[in-house]
Amino acid sequence: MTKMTMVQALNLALRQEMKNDDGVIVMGEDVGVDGGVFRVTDALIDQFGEDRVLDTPLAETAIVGMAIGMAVYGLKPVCEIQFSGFSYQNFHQIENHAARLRWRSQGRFNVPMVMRTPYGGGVRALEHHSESREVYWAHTPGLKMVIPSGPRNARALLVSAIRDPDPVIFYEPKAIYRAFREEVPEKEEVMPIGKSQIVREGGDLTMISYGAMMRPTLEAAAELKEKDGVEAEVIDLLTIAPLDDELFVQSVQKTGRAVVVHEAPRSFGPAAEIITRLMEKAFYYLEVPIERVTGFDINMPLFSREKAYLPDAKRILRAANKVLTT
Amino acid sequence: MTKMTMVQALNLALRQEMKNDDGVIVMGEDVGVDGGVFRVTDALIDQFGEDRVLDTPLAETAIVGMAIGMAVYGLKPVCEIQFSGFSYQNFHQIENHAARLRWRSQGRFNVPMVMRTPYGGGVRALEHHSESREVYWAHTPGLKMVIPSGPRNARALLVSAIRDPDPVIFYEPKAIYRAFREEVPEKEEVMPIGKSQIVREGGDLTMISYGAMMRPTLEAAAELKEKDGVEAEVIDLLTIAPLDDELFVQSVQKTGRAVVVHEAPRSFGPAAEIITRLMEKAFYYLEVPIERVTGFDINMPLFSREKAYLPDAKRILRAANKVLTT
Amino acid sequence: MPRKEISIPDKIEHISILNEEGELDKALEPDIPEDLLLRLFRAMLLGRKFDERLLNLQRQGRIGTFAPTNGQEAAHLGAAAALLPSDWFVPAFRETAAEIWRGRTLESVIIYYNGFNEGVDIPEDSNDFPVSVPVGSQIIHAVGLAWAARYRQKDDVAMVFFGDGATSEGDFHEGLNFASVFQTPVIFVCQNNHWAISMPRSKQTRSKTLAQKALAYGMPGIQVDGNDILAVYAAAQEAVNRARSGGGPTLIECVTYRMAVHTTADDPKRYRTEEEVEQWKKRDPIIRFQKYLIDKGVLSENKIAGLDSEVEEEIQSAIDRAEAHMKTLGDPIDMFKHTYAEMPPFLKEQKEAFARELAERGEEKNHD
Amino acid sequence: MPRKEISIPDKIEHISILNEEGELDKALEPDIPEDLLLRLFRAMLLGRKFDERLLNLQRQGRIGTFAPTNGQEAAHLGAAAALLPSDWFVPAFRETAAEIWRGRTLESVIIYYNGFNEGVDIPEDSNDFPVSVPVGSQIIHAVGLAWAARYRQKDDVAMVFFGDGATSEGDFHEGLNFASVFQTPVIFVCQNNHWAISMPRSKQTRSKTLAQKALAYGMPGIQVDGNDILAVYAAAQEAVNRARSGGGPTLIECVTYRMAVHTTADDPKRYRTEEEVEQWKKRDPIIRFQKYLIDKGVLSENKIAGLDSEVEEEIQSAIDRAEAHMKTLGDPIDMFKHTYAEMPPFLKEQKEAFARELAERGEEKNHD
Ligand SMILES: Cc1ncc(C[n+]2csc(CCOP(=O)(O)OP(=O)(O)O)c2C)c(N)n1
Ligand SMILES: Cc1ncc(C[n+]2csc(CCOP(=O)(O)OP(=O)(O)O)c2C)c(N)n1
Ligand SMILES: [Mg+2]
Ligand SMILES: [Mg+2]
Repeated sequence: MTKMTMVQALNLALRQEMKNDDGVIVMGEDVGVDGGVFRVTDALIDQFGEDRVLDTPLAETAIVGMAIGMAVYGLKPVCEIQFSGFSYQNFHQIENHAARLRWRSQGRFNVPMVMRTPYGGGVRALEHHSESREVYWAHTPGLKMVIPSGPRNARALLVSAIRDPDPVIFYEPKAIYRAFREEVPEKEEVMPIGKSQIVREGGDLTMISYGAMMRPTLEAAAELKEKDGVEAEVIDLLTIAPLDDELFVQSVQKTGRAVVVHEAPRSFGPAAEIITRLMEKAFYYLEVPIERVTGFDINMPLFSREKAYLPDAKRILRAANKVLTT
Repeated sequence: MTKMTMVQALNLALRQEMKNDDGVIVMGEDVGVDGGVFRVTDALIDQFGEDRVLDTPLAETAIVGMAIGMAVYGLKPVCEIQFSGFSYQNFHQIENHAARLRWRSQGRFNVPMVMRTPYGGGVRALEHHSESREVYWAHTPGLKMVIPSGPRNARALLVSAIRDPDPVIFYEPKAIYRAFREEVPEKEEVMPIGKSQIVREGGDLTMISYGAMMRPTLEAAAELKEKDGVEAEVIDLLTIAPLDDELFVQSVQKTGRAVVVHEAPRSFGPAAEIITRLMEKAFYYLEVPIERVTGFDINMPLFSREKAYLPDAKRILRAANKVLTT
Repeated sequence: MPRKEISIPDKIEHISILNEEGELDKALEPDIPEDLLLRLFRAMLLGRKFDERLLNLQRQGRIGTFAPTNGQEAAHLGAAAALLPSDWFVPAFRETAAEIWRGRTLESVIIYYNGFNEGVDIPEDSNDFPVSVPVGSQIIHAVGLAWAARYRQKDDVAMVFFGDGATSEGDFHEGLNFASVFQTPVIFVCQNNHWAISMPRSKQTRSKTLAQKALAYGMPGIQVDGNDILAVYAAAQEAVNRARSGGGPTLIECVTYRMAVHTTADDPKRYRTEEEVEQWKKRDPIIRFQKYLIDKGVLSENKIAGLDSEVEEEIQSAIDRAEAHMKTLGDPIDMFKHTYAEMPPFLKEQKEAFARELAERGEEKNHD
Repeated sequence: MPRKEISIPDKIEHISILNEEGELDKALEPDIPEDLLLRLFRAMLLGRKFDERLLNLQRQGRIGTFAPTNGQEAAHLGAAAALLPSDWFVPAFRETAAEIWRGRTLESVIIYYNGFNEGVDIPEDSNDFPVSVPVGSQIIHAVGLAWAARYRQKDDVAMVFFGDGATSEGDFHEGLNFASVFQTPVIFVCQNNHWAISMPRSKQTRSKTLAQKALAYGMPGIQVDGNDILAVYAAAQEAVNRARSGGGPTLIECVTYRMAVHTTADDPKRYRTEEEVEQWKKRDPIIRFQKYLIDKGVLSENKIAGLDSEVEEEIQSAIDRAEAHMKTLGDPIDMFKHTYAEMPPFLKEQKEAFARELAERGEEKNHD
């Protein structure tokens, strides 16, 4: 196994899937010659040529719309939207078509495409480069929405997303593109879409998060143990839609206490759905109200204040302590 | 007072605001000569001329984008998107600009525009004409999102939306465009954005809804009273964002039981936020889990099955009874 | 280095072969086998009569809203006739005669316009898309299909339809640009029927023609008399051949007219005059083509009468079959189908809850 | 009625006035007062030196990512110089010299690129938009502004900037179409710098020029040598006059070159050759303009040296002021400002919770 960053691991996933299946086509702005602005598609064009790695004109609607046509034909396009802040340009193609063509054609066609896009704060980028708006996709019937939290699961989930017969929105937490390395096996590895994971076991409190927020969440969990001997169970959602509520419901049935963490704005955010599922399925086990630690209901500030905006271990700890002490 | 349909009441609001303020400009596809496909803008062009009522080319992005420019200049554009299913075409203009220009210009500019659009099922329309996706807007910081439930409040809220210094997404429940009439005073009437209303008082159960779903919700409430003597308190949200949680929190603190009703898909839907606010602010008052009665997580079926899809009084009653008897 | 005019390689041409009187420009007459001519005529007739019948059904409340095609038969049929069955056909929503030409059954149209998803019933061996309601959004799909065909070394082309209004959408622009940049084998057929609901073509854009929008993409653009099926066929044939042989995309503007309402929810009296409509009655594509065929000796009054009743019978029996079939389409629970390849757990829960509700409520909560 | 070519009313012209050698086409020389010529030269110099200095600061980690303008000064300054102060100026993100020309302070640029929202600091009497990052999205705003100006019977025009890449976006298409349909007084200035990050102009679209895209809207389009400030100014002046006098919009393509990186996060070595960049060094807009001004006798080597150090001082003191000012921009809680005219209750709760958190945590949770 080699230690890889998430960028390298994603590149490996693409490379291997392109090799396995000549229907896999990578497309987007600057994904070819330039290798992607974050280098996720680095050197794919050298190995697979211009016909498998398409540098497209600057038009998100057409990137996604063309991918829909290719996918219906039977190819497996993986299109990159350079930043999630520019995926709203193609929102209608996803809502009007990608999410519906299977249903609208009564199963005759399907859209096995992936829309990859970096999201979230933490890299001191320009405006529109740091938002987290996974709800737009997660609320849209017909879509799947996946968010990895580290190199290894990023690679395995991207492979699954490419093979999935339905359209998958694949949000890549850019804050951890290069923040750390993990062992990633050269040998093929897949992970099921629609399944979350317990990444730390514990019986005192359940912490639910995903993406780049897993790191501060785990930090907080470690500190809870260290300082107070509290055993937090930490769940990494991995898939946002369809949401795997079984695992976190079971966990909260055991702990009775929960904190949900995300960087997306709070109101109508992902935590609301998670908390509501817990209300529906674990109400009688809840000892105290569930806390959510989230971005605020404001535009993501420019980067000098992004750390202040983003949840960090301390903010998560405050919430955990509240849940533990009330 | 005259009895009016919602279409007539909205027309009255536009007419009066256009008269009051020559900065109010109505624009969109077929809003002029044709008077709007639902006739909400009927005959405005006769009274105010082509310069105040713009029939635009067929391009949602440009309609909204142009309105943004007009609003920054100081006008008050009210643009119509013919069906909410085509507002995703202009989603990026709203997200990238309308919702942000105040913040992005540090308060130097603001965007006092309204985007009106009919939404929801119930009129046996074609595909893409019946969805409810209020969450897309409600989750976006910087926007306000209003949904009236009858002619009178539609008129008063539209006037407030036009006068609001910030962009307002105004969803019009097309199922009740002409379904019933109400007395609407000729004299100006406004209602505050950001305030919900108790439309039926009761102490046994809180029912929270908005838009076209108010009717089946009130029907269910009436039947609860009639059949079982149950006093349901019914709340009409009216504004979805910013959400007025004070009223429904108070109500549930009194009743301990709640049902939330909407036609939008369930997962990551509006009910999730409402339920989460209740979790945060009324947890210790809750006797039983809150129920949500919603659309399903599927595409809105074509019209032969739309009644089956949409929540109705019976489905709401089932949920209410569950909440009352557990 | 004075101000100099830049010469643009692509020119915009106009083709007309059969004029309003049905007179032929011999020099341009395409070489179409008699059999195909007759099939096209029958398809136009069927399209027209079916459309009229649908309007009746709608007025009787026996179907829901739909978009009539009356007057535009030559435009969409002439273009579709230039395709091979294996080519990709991507309609907007006003190409019913061409959909039927390609193999869609009349009953599926009726079922669809009755609000049943089952009205989309695309055979496994068909490459036809279902109608697309969001204006202009389907254009780019054809580019993706065509790209994929070329990638798979198939010589399939894709043909996509849209209206004059659609040319204002960003999707039109992005789609045509991609097609030209990637030189995909795709034919863009714009049915310029002069109206986008209440918006006349003249206010939709200030360009003199829609065809010239091709110049923005360095793509050939051509305008044809869209009520002249020979002209449409000739232009489409040329574009299809160019595309199939690797010559890239073409934009074809078919100048035609929407004789009827936009949809059955529309009242054109609010925005256009009877005189304008009358003008266009004279340009009826069927009458013109019929005269040509009679002049050519492939059609007779007798034969026409025969076709008339044949087509009417076909329509009637389709209506009967559709109505019978719809009686079997009872189960509202079917709306949960086809959202994903495999139903995720939470959706299963919803479906089961709905099934319990249905059981409790009996027949009453059923489809309309 | 044979196939006939359709003649299109608008023609696409090219203007060049000062060639690469700085030689003048006397016939086309615009009549610019000496004072304005000198101010423009100084602005170009300031733009260039400020850009170079920003690059240094960025490499030292003293500012974040930014988009250099090096080589494009003539294109955006020449266009902006044709505006009145009261006109509307709508930039993309690569018009810094023009923003400064219009009155933006150097320190606000530095503060902005340091990730402080406070770097947007538009004076009350200015009609300048903040930079717009989503490519092409700002185009249509200018159309709305221009429409509103005309509606208010002001003779303000709006000028909007964007790159070659932006012409592929749907927003470009919809914006230009609306402008033409409504005949709004707006000038579309495309800085065709040959690259959209790694995508060369030649692959962005197959049209021979970007200017000819105007033909799709029945709008005048013109291509100018964008490294020739006289040509840009002349074209912009003409377009501004046309717009102001009710003649509607114009598309101007300024052919220029992005000499530096796309942004400081970019590595152009991955996609373009040094030779190409070298070619364009010879076409430097400042050198060319300088030669013209010297030839004309309004500039001397001496004066240039004086301007050089004046400009450098101006930049240094702006940096000092910016750095001092940023020390006062401590409070992260300010991020709650300006979301709405009035803060809604739930947001107030969030802000108060954040304030409590800050208080608890002391200085530690502060801005970077
Ligand atoms: C994106 C979008 N916007 C608006 C509509 C509503 N609408 C349906 S058809 C139509 C006019 C279409 O005009 P055109 O493209 O000329 O086609 P035609 O109806 O004339 O065939 C409009 C505005 C829609 N379906 N999709
Ligand atoms: C809608 C959108 N898509 C993608 C991006 C990422 N991006 C920023 S600049 C750029 C290239 C812009 O090229 P061009 O329009 O030629 O302007 P230039 O950078 O050359 O000035 C891209 C792809 C963006 N900012 N907005
Ligand atoms: Mg039309
Ligand atoms: Mg460029």
